[in-house]
Amino acid sequence: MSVPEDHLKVVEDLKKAVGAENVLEWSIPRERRIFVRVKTEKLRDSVRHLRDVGFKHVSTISGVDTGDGIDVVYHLARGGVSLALKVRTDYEGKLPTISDIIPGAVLYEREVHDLFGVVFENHPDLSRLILPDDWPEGVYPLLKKWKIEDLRRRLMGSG
Amino acid sequence: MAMAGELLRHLFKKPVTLVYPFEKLPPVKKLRGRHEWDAEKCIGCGLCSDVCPAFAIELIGGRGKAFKGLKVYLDRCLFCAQCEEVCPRKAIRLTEYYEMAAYSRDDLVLVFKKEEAGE
Amino acid sequence: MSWEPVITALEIVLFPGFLFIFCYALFCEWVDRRIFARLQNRYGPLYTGWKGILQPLADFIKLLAKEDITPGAADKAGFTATPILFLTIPMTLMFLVPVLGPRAIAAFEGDLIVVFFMTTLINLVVFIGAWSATNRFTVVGGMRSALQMLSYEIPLGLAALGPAVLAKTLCISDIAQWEVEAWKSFLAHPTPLGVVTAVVLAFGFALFTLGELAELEKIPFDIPEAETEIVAGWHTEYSGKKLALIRLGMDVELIFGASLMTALFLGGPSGPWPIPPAVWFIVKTLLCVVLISTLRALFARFRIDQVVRWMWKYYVPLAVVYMIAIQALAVVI
Amino acid sequence: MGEEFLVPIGPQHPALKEPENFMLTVDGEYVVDVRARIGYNHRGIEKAMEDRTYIQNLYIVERVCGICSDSHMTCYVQCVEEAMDLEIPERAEYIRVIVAELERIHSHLLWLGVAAHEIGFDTLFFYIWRDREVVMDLLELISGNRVNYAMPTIGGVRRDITPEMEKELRKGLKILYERTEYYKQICLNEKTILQRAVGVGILTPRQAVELCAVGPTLRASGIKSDVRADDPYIAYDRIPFEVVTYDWCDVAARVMVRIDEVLEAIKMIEYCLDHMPRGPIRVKVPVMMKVPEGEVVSRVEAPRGELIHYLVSRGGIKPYRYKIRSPTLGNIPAVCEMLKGGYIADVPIVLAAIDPCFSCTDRIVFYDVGKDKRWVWTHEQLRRYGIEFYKRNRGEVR
Repeated sequence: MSVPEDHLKVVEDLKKAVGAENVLEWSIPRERRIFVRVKTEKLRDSVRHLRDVGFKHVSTISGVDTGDGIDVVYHLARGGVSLALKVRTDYEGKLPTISDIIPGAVLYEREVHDLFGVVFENHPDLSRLILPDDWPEGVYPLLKKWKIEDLRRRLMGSG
Repeated sequence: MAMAGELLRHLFKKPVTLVYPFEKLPPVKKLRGRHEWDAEKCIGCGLCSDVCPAFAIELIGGRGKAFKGLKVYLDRCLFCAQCEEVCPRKAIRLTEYYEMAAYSRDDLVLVFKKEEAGE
Repeated sequence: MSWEPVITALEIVLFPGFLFIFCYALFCEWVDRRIFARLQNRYGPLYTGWKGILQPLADFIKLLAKEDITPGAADKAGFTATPILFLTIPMTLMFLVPVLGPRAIAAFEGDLIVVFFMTTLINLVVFIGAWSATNRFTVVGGMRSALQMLSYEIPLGLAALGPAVLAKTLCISDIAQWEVEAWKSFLAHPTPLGVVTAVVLAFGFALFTLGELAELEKIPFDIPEAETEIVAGWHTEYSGKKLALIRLGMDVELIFGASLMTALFLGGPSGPWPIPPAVWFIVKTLLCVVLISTLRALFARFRIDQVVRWMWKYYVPLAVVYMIAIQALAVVI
Repeated sequence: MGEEFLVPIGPQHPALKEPENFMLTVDGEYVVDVRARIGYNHRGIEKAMEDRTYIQNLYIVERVCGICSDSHMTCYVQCVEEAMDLEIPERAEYIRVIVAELERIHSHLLWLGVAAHEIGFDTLFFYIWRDREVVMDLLELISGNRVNYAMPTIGGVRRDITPEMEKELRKGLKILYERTEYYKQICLNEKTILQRAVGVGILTPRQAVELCAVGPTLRASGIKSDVRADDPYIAYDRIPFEVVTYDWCDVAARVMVRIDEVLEAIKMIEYCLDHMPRGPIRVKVPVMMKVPEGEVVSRVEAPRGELIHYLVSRGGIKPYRYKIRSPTLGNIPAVCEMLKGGYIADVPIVLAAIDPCFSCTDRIVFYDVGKDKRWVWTHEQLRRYGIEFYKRNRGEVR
């Protein structure tokens, strides 16, 4: 399948904007889908650049526990084109917030914080969004190390 | 006041609500309701239990030779009919029976036992 | 020995006194719910008694049996007094409107003023009850109730004063009586002036009905207890026996509103002879109840600021115009 | 008064049909600030999905939401099919469109009724819900269930539309079209409705884009954005339809967008029925299928807006990570903005105007996986827990 020109251009432009060495890997599996991985330091620059070229809409932010760290995936959209911008962080690691660049990202960052323990620096309010208020500190349910049985034991006590 | 005409027209019409336990709509064909099981056809392969997303089907005894029957937990069942779909012999089937309310969860367990030959 | 006191006592306790008011209020709630439901193409109460006629009574008894919770932070005195006053005030007022015959049990010159005074008092009671419950929703509801009262009370009073001016009396029973006389003479000798009077009074009736809707907190004026906005408004915190009293109070207020409409504009319980006045009373008030429930099926709820603005912009001037017309008529007659 | 006065809307509140909390700071009748707190309905679906096979997940993902269940399922099967590189028959694609559009009609009519209820117009609410039964019956007829249709499956759809069903469908759609037109007239002419809707809950196009609003909320701010048109999936690239937009930016616009979308959806279904190709409705896939390594992003236009699913597969019969983002979450920042500066009385209708579906929004906590254990709390246990809870927290809980 041939890759549409403008999709390639998005990647090329991003490379120009943040430096080719900072774009670690990219792929365009099909029309309207772009996956890019950038270096963590260049996250804000990349997002700002992408917003300026039209990726104004944050569809969501996902976390993925890869086994040796957390991939945080920013799903940005320009019309029908969905771009997944990936960065890598450590467990309980820190990332800069993008909620000042795209205000709509506020809740998604809180969600990732809740479920993966990624701290977003300079975020206006990182309080609990999804988990209950009496949820134990340091338990991030979507990490692979927390099996459902462990969570249950932890939360419900021995009974 | 835009709806005045419509309202007054309905004042003397029969309400659309059904007086439920006394009046019932017939269930549609192929509604997904309570399970039915055919002991003759079942070979005890356990596929239904494997695909069940809610773990609502339990094999009594075990697979194959040890298989004695099925236990269906209606309280957990999602009524997706995936069990009916995968069953190679069409032994398990969802009927159109939908009134399954019960006072206790224990009343919501269907037990299908294979009868021993000769008994 | 005179039987007079015994009969009066019976009238107060049985008919048309407390027992009758109680039964009739519940009956009217049933009628209201039925009509409202039928307009919406559904059944309404169905199972308790004949076509659900006992449903309001069953609800009342059920509420009496429920747990009665007083919030820890509430002001006990105000919180407890509110439901009692809320029920007793309209119940007392019922003795001022004629039911059984041309004169009410406690009719006296100037009872119309007392009625105004007491209905305003109901709103005050609501406000106190809302405030003493200290719940956020009740406080908002209480404030809305007070605000709403400020906008409808004056035109409602003006609308009610219309027939009083024409009848030259402030006694509700006498007004009803005057109306009957006026109708009789009009039917005997129709005059253009009579037609004009009838038209003006019909307009007054419309104004009064609108005011009653606001007074009774029915849609589109159910703002103080707007369910989807502030839960149950001023009576959010009430439960059990207190809620039962409040609900009964609302029903009594409904029949009181309906009987006031009857007495002031429809000639009270009088009617052609073979049918006794009590029956006429029931027929006329039921018509008013049906009118109210039809109206409340027709609208969406207003917002409080819209109500205040709208009332002062249109309703008050209309009431003033109506009053001027009445004065002119009074001079001519 | 000047003092901060907090009014909680939720977790239990008559205006919210599902438990969420919006903490309003009010000044008199005005709303000054809003803080949202969700999660009361968190069920752990994303975690549970990592523990189940692809076929089992089909039905788990459907239970994310009761109203847009088909959207979630479509999005999921698309995801898996793309990861497996599976082509599905064309007839199946058309049937998926029909079910999706029927669901849109049902969801929008449901919403319209709820909106009428929020502004205290119960009569309209009852009438709309009565007519919504028509579309519910059609869905039941096609799929065998009123709510969770379970129509799409990996490789196609599970049930075919027979000629008899087609006849019923056309009949039902005709009724629906007439009724929807009637309600459109009511909404445009009834003064009390207009008073509550026009100029209420303003969201400017600029704010809408910045706050990443989705679906009808975005389109009511005049922005032409619809996944069906921008990123066509199933058969949407072959079906002509218009993207409805209004530029009034208020609640009234959101009402009109949804009503027009219902009319549009009816036309689309009729087009599908006219142009439905013949042929098989599904391709067989193995029950314990393996999905090759990779990652897929799948987007669907649910009735409430853009729905996005993200699948990470590392081979095997279970997904490695499955992420769901439902449209309501995307609209919450926008709704908080809309509420500020409005009246308390407008809170319910503005909240309702994004058509919130919170059970979609929350997805994760304790699902019972153990095959052997059944968690049943008897009434007695529950009561005891309640009493103990209040004993422990006395003073804090009022």
